[in-house]
Order: sequence, then C-alpha cells, then structure tokens
Amino acid sequence: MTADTTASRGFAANDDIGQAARLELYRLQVEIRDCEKRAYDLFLQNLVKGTSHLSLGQEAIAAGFAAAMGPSDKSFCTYRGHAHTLARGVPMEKVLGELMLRDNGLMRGKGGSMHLTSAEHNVLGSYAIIGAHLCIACGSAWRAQYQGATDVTVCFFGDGTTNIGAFHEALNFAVIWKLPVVFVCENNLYMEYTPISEVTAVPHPAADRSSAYGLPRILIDGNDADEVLRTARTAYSLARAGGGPSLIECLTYRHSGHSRADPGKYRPPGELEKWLERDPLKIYRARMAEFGVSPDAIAAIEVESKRKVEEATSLCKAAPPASESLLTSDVYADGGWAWRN
Amino acid sequence: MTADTTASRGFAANDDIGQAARLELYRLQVEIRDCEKRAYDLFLQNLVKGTSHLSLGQEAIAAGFAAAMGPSDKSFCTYRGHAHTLARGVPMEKVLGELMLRDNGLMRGKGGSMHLTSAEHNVLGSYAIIGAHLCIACGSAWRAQYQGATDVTVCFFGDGTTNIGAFHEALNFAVIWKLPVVFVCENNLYMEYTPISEVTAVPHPAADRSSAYGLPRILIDGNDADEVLRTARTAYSLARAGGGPSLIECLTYRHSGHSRADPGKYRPPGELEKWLERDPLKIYRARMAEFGVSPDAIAAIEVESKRKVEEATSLCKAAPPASESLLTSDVYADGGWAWRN
Amino acid sequence: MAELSYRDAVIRGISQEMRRDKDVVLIGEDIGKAGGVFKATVGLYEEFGPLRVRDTPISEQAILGAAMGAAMTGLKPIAELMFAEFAAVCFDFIANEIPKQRYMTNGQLGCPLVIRFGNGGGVRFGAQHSQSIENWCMMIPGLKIVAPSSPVDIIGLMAAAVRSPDPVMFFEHKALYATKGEVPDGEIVDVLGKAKIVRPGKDCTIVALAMMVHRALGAADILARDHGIDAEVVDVRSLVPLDTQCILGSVVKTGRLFTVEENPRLCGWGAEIVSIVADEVFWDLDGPIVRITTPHIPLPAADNLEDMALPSVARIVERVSKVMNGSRA
Amino acid sequence: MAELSYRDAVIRGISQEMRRDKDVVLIGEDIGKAGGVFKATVGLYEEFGPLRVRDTPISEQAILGAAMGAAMTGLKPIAELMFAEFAAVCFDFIANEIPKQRYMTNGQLGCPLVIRFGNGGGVRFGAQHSQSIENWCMMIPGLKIVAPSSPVDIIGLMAAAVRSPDPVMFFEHKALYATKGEVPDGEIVDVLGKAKIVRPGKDCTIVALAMMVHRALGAADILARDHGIDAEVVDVRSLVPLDTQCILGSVVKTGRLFTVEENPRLCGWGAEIVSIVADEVFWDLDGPIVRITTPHIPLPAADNLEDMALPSVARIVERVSKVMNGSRA
Ligand SMILES: Cc1ncc(C[n+]2csc(CCOP(=O)(O)OP(=O)(O)O)c2C)c(N)n1
Ligand SMILES: Cc1ncc(C[n+]2csc(CCOP(=O)(O)OP(=O)(O)O)c2C)c(N)n1
Ligand SMILES: [Mg+2]
Ligand SMILES: [Mg+2]
Repeated sequence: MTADTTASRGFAANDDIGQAARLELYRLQVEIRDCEKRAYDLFLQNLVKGTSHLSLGQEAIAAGFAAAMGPSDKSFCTYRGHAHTLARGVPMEKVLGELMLRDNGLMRGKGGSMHLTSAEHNVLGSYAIIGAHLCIACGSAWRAQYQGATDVTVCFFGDGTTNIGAFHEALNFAVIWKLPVVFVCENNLYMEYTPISEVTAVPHPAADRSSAYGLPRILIDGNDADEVLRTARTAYSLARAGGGPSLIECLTYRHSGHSRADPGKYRPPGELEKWLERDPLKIYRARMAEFGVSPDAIAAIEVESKRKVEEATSLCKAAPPASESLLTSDVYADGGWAWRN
Repeated sequence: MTADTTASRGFAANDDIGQAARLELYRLQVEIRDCEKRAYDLFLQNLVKGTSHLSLGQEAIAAGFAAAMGPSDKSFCTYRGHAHTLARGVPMEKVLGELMLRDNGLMRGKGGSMHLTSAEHNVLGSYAIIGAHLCIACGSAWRAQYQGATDVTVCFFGDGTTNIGAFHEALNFAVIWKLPVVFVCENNLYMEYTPISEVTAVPHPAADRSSAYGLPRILIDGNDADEVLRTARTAYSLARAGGGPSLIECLTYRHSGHSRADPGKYRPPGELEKWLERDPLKIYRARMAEFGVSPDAIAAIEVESKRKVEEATSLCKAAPPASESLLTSDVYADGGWAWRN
Repeated sequence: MAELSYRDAVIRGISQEMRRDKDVVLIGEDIGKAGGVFKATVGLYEEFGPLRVRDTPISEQAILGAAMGAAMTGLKPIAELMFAEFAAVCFDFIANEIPKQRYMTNGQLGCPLVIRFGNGGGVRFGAQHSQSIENWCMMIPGLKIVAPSSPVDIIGLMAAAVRSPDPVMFFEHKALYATKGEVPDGEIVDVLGKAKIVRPGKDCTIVALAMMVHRALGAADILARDHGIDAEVVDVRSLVPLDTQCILGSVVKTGRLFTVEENPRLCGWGAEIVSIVADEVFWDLDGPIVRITTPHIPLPAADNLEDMALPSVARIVERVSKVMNGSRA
Repeated sequence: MAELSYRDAVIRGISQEMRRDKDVVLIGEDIGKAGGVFKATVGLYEEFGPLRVRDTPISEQAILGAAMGAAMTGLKPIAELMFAEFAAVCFDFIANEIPKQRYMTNGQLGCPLVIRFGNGGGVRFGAQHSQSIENWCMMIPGLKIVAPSSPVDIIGLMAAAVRSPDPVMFFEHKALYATKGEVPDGEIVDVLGKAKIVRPGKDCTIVALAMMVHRALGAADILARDHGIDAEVVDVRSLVPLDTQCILGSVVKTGRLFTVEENPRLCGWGAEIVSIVADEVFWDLDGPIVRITTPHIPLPAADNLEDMALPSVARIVERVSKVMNGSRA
C-alpha cells in the first residue's frame, strides 16, 4: 500500500519528515493508544456509561493529520473522535472525564463520548449522525475564505459515510467554492458490522469517487504515520494557497468492535491478525529503529504516556458526577433555556 | 454531440430504428409540443392556476425513452413531467385538466401540475421535491427484481438534481443491488435560473459522476430522438437481462422559462437562438426527409395532434372545478381522513 | 403463554408476518447478518434469507425511498431507521412523500409500509441518540403512528402495521428492549387506533405512551398508597388513529387529565390531547389539565442529568398529588 | 413612513443588517443573480456582491451545514430554503445539529444564524409546496421561531433575528409577499418573543399567526358587526420565545380562547398554547377552548379545495360565533 498520488499536486512526496516530527508522531500515537485502552478498561469496570467508539488501530491517521496542523486549524470529527481530540492536545482527563460523564469532562457530561468538542483547541465538535459534519466543515472553511484567514478545516469520517447524501453535497460544494477544507476518509473496511465492500459501488469508497468532484484520487496507507503526515502537509498547503479541497482515503483497520456493544464477530477469521501485523505502532517502532531513534527517547515517551493516563484516570475517578445545575443551562446564548416569558 | 458509449455495453449503436418507430417518435414529439404550447396559452388566459413547468425543447427525450418502453415499464418524473406523462399515452385532456385543476384532471385537481400520476399507464408519479424520486424509483425496481418481473423502471430528472444527496444514495443503491432502473438526466443547462456549470464540480453533472458508481459514462444528444431511442433500448435490455442500472445524461435545452413565473432573462444573448437551431422537431423533420417519409404521413400526424389539442382544450374548459367532496378523501386507504375515532 | 422480551417480541412480530406473506421484506442498516444494532432482528436473515432481509449502505434516503417505491408497486416493506432521530436525514420521505402519495394521486397509489424507529431515552446516548420523535410524525397528515409499551402489544401492533394498507410509523422504545412480559402462544393480531386502560381509577386520568406507561403505573401505585389518589392510567398505544373515545371517556369519568410525555414539551402529543379535551369535554373538567414532560431542552448524556430530564415516577407523583390537592382546596 | 410590500420588507430587512455588519452573508438557491424565486432578495447581489450573496447548487444539506459551520466560527449567515417544506431534505441540521450544538458543547459553540422559509399556502402549489411547517421547528428545543404578518414586523424581526446569538427560524408567508403596509423610515429593530394585541376586545381571545392574523382580524370585524362579539386578536409573531404573558393576560381578561392555525391540526402551536392556558389559567376560563385549523390532510392543489382547507374568515366567524353562543346558552 503506497500513496497513489497526483504528481502535479505533489501529494505525499517521499522526503524524510525529520526527527522532531518523528518523536511527535510517536508520542501522539502512543498516548492515543494508551488512553483508548484505558477507556476500554473503564468500560469493563462500568465507569464509562452510554456508548463509546475506540480508534485502536487507527492512531496513525489522527496523529499524522494533527501533527501537520497549526493551532488555528479546525478539526471536525465523528463519534469515533477520541483520538482526534487527544491529538489536538486536549488533556486526557477531559476526554476520559467526558466518557465517564463526570463534571470534569470536556463538556462536563452534557455531550458524552460521541460529541467531544474543545473550542479552545479548535476541535469544533464530534458528530454522531452520519454525514452532517462534512457540510458543517464546509461552513468553517467558507468563513476562513471569506475572512481571508489562513486556517484549514480538516474533516474526518469513515468509509460508510461516503454512501450518504451529505457526503456528496459537501464534496461538490467544497470544490465549486474552492474551500480550504480537507476531507479525510478513514477506511477501516466496515460500517458498524457490515463490510463496506458489500454496500458500495466502487472498491474505494472515497478515492474512487474523487473524480466525480474533479479531484485527484488520493489513497494512502493510513497505518503509516509518516505517509499520513506528508499527505496532510501537502493538502493543507494546497488549501492555504487557495487551491481548494482535498479528499484523502486512508486505509486502516479498527482493532476493537464498532462500539462498546460490539464484539466484532462478523470479521472473517485471520483478518484481525493480518491487520495486527500492520499495527501503526508496530510500523512506527520499526520506522524509528530504521532512523536510529534512541531507545531512551522512545522509553521516555512511553513512560510519560502511562503517567498521563494514570493521572487522568485518578482525576476522573475522583471527579464528581455532572452538575445538576447544568441540566437546563446553555440551551440559548443567554445561558438558559427559557422558551417563554 | 454524439454518443459517448461504452462499446462493451453497446449503447446507442447506430442502426436505423425503422419507419414505424420513426413515425411514432415524430407523433410523440409533435403531440407533446402542441400540448405544451397549449398549456402555455392557457396560462396566459389565466386558466392554468398555480405553477407549471414546460418541456418545450426537450420533447425528444420524453419521446425516445417512452417509445422504447413496454406497457408494464414504470416511469418516474419530476414536476417537469407533462411530456413524460403524455408520452406514455395519457390523454391530453387528463393532463391539461389537471393543469387547470379541474374535475377531469388526472388526479381530479388534488395533485396539480407538479404531481401528474397515472397508475393505469405506469406513470408512477411526478415529484416536486428534488431528488426523492430517484430513491423511490429504486424501490419500484427492487420490487421487480424481487418478484422476478421483467419491467424496467425509468427515472427522469434534471441536471440540477445531480447535486443533491438523494442522487448519490440512489445511484449507489441501484448499483450494489443491480436494480433494473434507468436514470435519465435531462441536462438543460440550468437549475431554475442558475446555470448548472456555476454550481457543479464537473462539466457533465451526471456523466462525469458515473464512474463514482462503477457505471460507464453515457452522454447523448438529447435533442435527437433516434439517438435517445437507441440508448433507451440498450439500457432497458441491459436492465431486463439483470445487468443493473444505467445513468444516461441527455444534452438538451428548454425553450421557455423554468416555470410559469420565469421570463428566462438570465440567459446569455444568442443562447436560445443557437438551441432553436437544434430544436428536436427541426432535427426530426430533417431526419424524416432523409429517410424519405412521405409529406402526407407527416401532415396526418400534425393534423391529428392539433385536433387532439383542440378537443382536449374544449373538454377541459367545459369541465367543472375540482369536486368539493374530494377535499378529505383518500388520505388513508379506507378512502377517508379519520385520524381519530 | 410465555415470557418474552420486548426485543424478542419485535423479532416474533416480524417473523409472524413474514411467514404469512412473502411480500413482506425487511431493509435497513446492519439488520441482516448482524441481527440489528438493537438485536431486534436476530435470526430473521437466517430464516428468511438475503433476498427478504437486506442490509443496506448508510443511505437512509435510499432506504425509505426504496421502501416507498416497493410499497407503491406491491411489496410490504418494513424499513428500520435504527436511532429514531435518523428520521431527520430522510425526513422528506416521512413528511413530504410517503404520507401524501395517496392524497395527491387521488387514491391511485398508496404506500403500505412500516418504518421502525429505536425511539426514546434513558440509555445515556446523549442529545442525538435519545430523542422521542413520535411527534415529528404525528404532525404530518397521512401517517399512522404506534408506540407499544409491552411485548404483547409489539407483536399485535406489528401485525396490524404490516397488514395496514397505510404507512405506519412503528416506535420501539430503546429502554424497553430488555423488559419482559407475558405473551400468548400463536398468532397475535391487534388493531391500530385502540388505547388501553391499563389501570382503572376514578380520581384522575393519566395518559402515557411507551416507556412512560410504566412510569405512570408506578406513580399510580404510589399515588394510591401515599396520597389517596386513585388514578386511571391510559396507554395511548396509537397516536394516529387516536382513540379519543377512550381518552374522553376516561376524562369525563375522572374529571381530571394529566399527560406524561417523554418528548420535549412544545407541540407534544399531549398538547394535542389537551386541546381535544379542553374543547370537547370542557364542562366535565374539575380542574386544570397538566402536562408532565421532559423539559424543552436537548437531552444531556450524563446519567444523573438524563434521569432528571425524563419524567420520573417521583416527578409524576409529585406533580399529580400537588395539582390534585390544589384543585380540591 | 412609506408603503412597502412584505417582499420588499424582506429585502430592506436583510440589507439593513448587511450594511451594519459585514459578517452577515446570504446563501441559497437562485437568491443572488436571479434575486430569489420569491423575488425577496432582489438587488442584494448587486449591492453586496458575489462574496456576500452566494448562489448555491441544489444541496440544502450543504447550505444549512455551511451556514452552521460559518456561524460556529464567526459569520452571521442568512440561509434561504425557498419553499418551507424543503426543510425536510435538510432536517438533520434543523432538528439535530444546529439547535443542540450549544447545549451539547456546554456552551462552547453557538450557531447564530437565520434560516428563511417561504411558508404557507393559498398559492395553489399543491401538497409539497404549500405547507405551514413552523411546528416542525417549534417541537425542537434550541431554536427560536418567528413568523411575521406585516412588512414592518418583517424588518424589525429580521433585524432581531440577525442580531440574535441563537439560531432563528424565520417564516415568511408566501401569500403575503405581495401585501403592503406602512413602514417608518430609518433603522427598525424589534425584539424576539413579543406578541402583539392587534385588535383589543373583551369577549374572547383569538390567537393567530402570519396570514391567519389577517383572517382573524377580518373575522373579528364581522363578529363585532354581525354577532355582537368583541374579539381580541393576538398576533403571536414569535413562537419561541413565546409571549405567554400577553396570551395569558388576554385570556384572563376575555375568559375565552380560540386559535387560528394554518397548519394541519395535530400537534400545532395552537395545541401548545391551549395546553398552557388549560393548565395555568383554567379557573379563568368561561368555556371550551377551540382550535380552528386546516384539517389534518395534505393540501390539495385545486383553488376551490385549497380555499376550503385553510381557515377562512367565514369559517372563523362561524366557529367563534357558534361556540360563543353555545357557552352563553
Ligand atoms: C445517519 C446515520 N445513520 C446511521 C447511523 C448509525 N451508525 C453509527 S456509526 C455507523 C457506521 C459508520 O461507519 P463508518 O462511516 O465507516 O465509520 P466508522 O464507525 O467505521 O469509523 C452507523 C451506521 C448514524 N449514526 N447516522
Ligand atoms: C429539494 C428541493 N430544492 C429546491 C427545489 C426548487 N426547485 C424546483 S425545480 C429546481 C431546479 C431543478 O433543476 P433541474 O434538476 O436541472 O431540473 P429542470 O427544472 O431544469 O428540469 C429547483 C431548485 C425543489 N423543488 N426541491
Ligand atoms: Mg468504517
Ligand atoms: Mg435543468
């Protein structure tokens, strides 16, 4: 699996990303992995209420796209958005707190795991109804274009999302208005339980549709953080330069079930094992070895990540439940919910 | 403008369609033209209430696709559906009566011009909210497939409709289920007043999207009824043989405004004139001359058409208004509207 | 007679109808091989095969459009929309296409289909996966709407829905799937448009739907025990057709009406019932009519907040007892 | 002071706000170069240019999504949906996304935007282009909703809507576009959430909205002249926030309430008002509360049938006079 690039647009040229970026990509992937695993443990302890969707196995995409962003760039995620939220620098405590629906959560328990949002970090929301946020991301990019701002809007979604109408409307819209938005399809081969190949007219649900919007076909290895980073940088530069949107399909796999409720029984035997061979962290450790990153530097990242997870966990466990005073707050901008006088 | 066919599927091979078909195509085009012109006159006399959308200039598409249908084939149209309804053999009186919202109309005035439906003729409705009927047509085709019936479902829509989400969902759905449905995009260059080229990411709004559904690219001259007929036959055969859907873009132009309310001022000077040169009736008269059709045969068709229009007009003018007893009928299958006991 | 879960009742209700009529077909996301996100279609794919139980892409417009087109031409589709509020991504079909087809065509074409929704809250899924949206449909002329509260009603009303020549919106309550109830053996067929007095009483009428029926019943017990108030509880079951005879009869008898609605307040079905009562039996009323609803807010995800938001047994008891005492004073 | 049409008032209202604030931008289908299908944006493209007045493809989801994303990040978009029921093709944004954003994010993000709808009937456009759908929005927590009945209200409420930090659904009535009214010169800014007593009276209260205000006023004249009934007519203007003080005050004064609703009956805003009245001022009522609505049917296209369907002056007079006489007997 290598980048299927359009030379003229220079996607994912093969240059080395450099040592600093390498360590940063590893740190992000390790921290996401550790935090997601902890989220899973917390389910098992019944401390995560409601539903939850992990990105175990898809960390390279979150890391690569986030690492290439500047602080003013905007992210729009799905319910499977813990990874993207963490990758923008949102503290683990805030994410796990929201999963546990506690007062210390990102939205103090009002939104829940499917709606992680941190305006401060320009994580402009996680959206739980398929498709909508592709259109909403267009609006953010339109604002940047209108105001002459240079930020890029990045919108993450799954393979299954390419079959809903909003996908089509958003892509066409972004192209005709030349919006600075980057659409990232994380193709993990499944919608909830149904293989994407059984319900899609083309083999590559995003890449094979790019020509319908006059866009180049971009299909990359989503488990290789370097490839992701390079692709992201190219797409962001294009968008910032007024070159309009990109649609990028990243091949990946989720190691766990769709959501908390899903044991993943629909997978053909051997499939998971095959993909575990291509685990982004495994790939990345090999990459670091290749580039001679010191074991100490790697260990430091891993130790720090574990520490953060432990610290976040204890803060969350100690945190009070959602505050009852918030039940009717912030329906309207005046802070309240009054629909009458 | 010639067919851009995919040889392997044999679309629109160039054989002569034969004399009988030629006369039938001419008859259909003339009758549609005459009836639409009469509809326009009736507007001017304020006898057509509400809105109305003419197909003047687009007659070849309606004629060609209908002439290739068998009686059990199903049509799904838009508000711009008078032509397709007439082409299936629905009497002019019924169509004009509905435009005039009289008791003799197809739906006795309850539906109006935008919803012409004649179940008896397998005209399974005209739909006025963009996009929906592409999905509904899939359902009709699904029923045929499920029951092992051999009818084909044909769904007509405009260029502007290709940018709405339902288009995308319907196309993907039809392909993955290999449904016997033929999608016909009548590209008349405009949505209501906005040129399609200003709001679409690709030059050919349907044809340039076919690859996104794994379909061949089919772009034909929609003003040449023979080309339309041949294309229709090929697509229907494919569908009947279990080969799945087709998406056909027909290039055409509407001579009048979008609807009753529209004087068409947004058109660049000379555009209409250029297209009047390519008027489907003009093209077809030349074609008939080429094939040596006798002037008498042509005149007979023209005279009979005028007679039909006059007859229908007087019947409609004499018809009573919609019957008041129908106000609350047929909301439910029991014939009534009772939402309570 | 056997004990069955509400979830298994959905399966039994659908399979009863699929066995009877081969034109009954099922479509939706993950409903086939996976047995449904709510596991309410488990086993149907195995029994009826891939042609009658079809997994779809994430294309709700295509799902409802296909169901509509198939219904217009001879099939009896049952479409699942998963979480009820996904209705919003295909609302054109629910609001503009399906319900108007028969009327606009002057009776030429109908849409005999069933749409299944996983409705309601209490499962900590937050604002976009917990809504009670039966009112989105009740507003629309041309639909029929049921929302069963028990396994036996699920089966009987599913049969009635599938056999109905009209489009029926079938609201299953997510928080009830795991609940159980006694269900007779053999075929069960109910009728649309009949409410049920699930607890007779003489002091006031409490009208409720789906999960709220259970809470109203719980409240009625406490009202009787602790407050000496004998409440009659009516399970509406069917919003359209609405059994106004049953409701008006009960109100005439008790003189007092309360509605218990899981929906956010504004324009809920309870308001409609109040407006019928306040018009038609005004002179039989002995005091104010009071609606107990979820406040008019999006639903919070947090368990404690969600519990505060939805009408609880305690809130019903408190409100009914206060109002009833007030009116006597 | 000048006479202005309702249509031109829309243009003036929008341009007043666009001149004031360059973050106000307009999007929709055919609204720019063509001046809008209802001609209610004529001249704005010329004055404010293609960057502020943008024609879109037929992509209502993209239109509302773009408006939402832009609003979340700093613009003040006004989106036109053309015929009101096209809301159904993008209802996810209206029902699930825009109204819940502020709540779900605990106040981090809001959606200050305006959505304009060409609402209502009387124009012989049939079942899919004539609906009154303000209730589709009223059901949804988090939206604000206005439906002006006059040119001056259009301008003032448009200003209030654009300046509101909350999402405002702005219902223009198609059949009113050509009507005229006196409008003062200079800037006009109204407030959301204020009803207006447009005709004081003492015998009964008639609450109406948009086009029905004019019919209610027409009926009130006849009721006074021919039936000796002095009706107070309240123009609700804003459904959310709802001016319950004004409505309750009027009902307490007159003792009788009628609602006149263009919407099909079930779950209309009138039912909500009835339920508030029947709860909060029950003891002040002197008789049944009666709703006058379009019957719960899809709208017919034929002119004579449509006229029968929508509440008419004659129907209002007949119903109010009968009920009022009944109650006195
Ligand atoms: C409109 C809509 N339909 C259905 C769902 C239910 N649903 C939630 S996640 C999901 C699968 C999404 O698949 P994909 O886009 O591939 O993302 P992934 O979960 O694999 O990351 C579905 C069907 C939804 N949330 N919204
Ligand atoms: C969902 C929706 N949006 C907008 C409209 C308003 N509208 C009616 S016709 C039309 C233009 C359609 O253009 P096209 O598909 O090219 O068909 P044509 O009218 O040219 O035949 C529009 C925007 C509609 N009916 N439905
Ligand atoms: Mg996926
Ligand atoms: Mg067109």
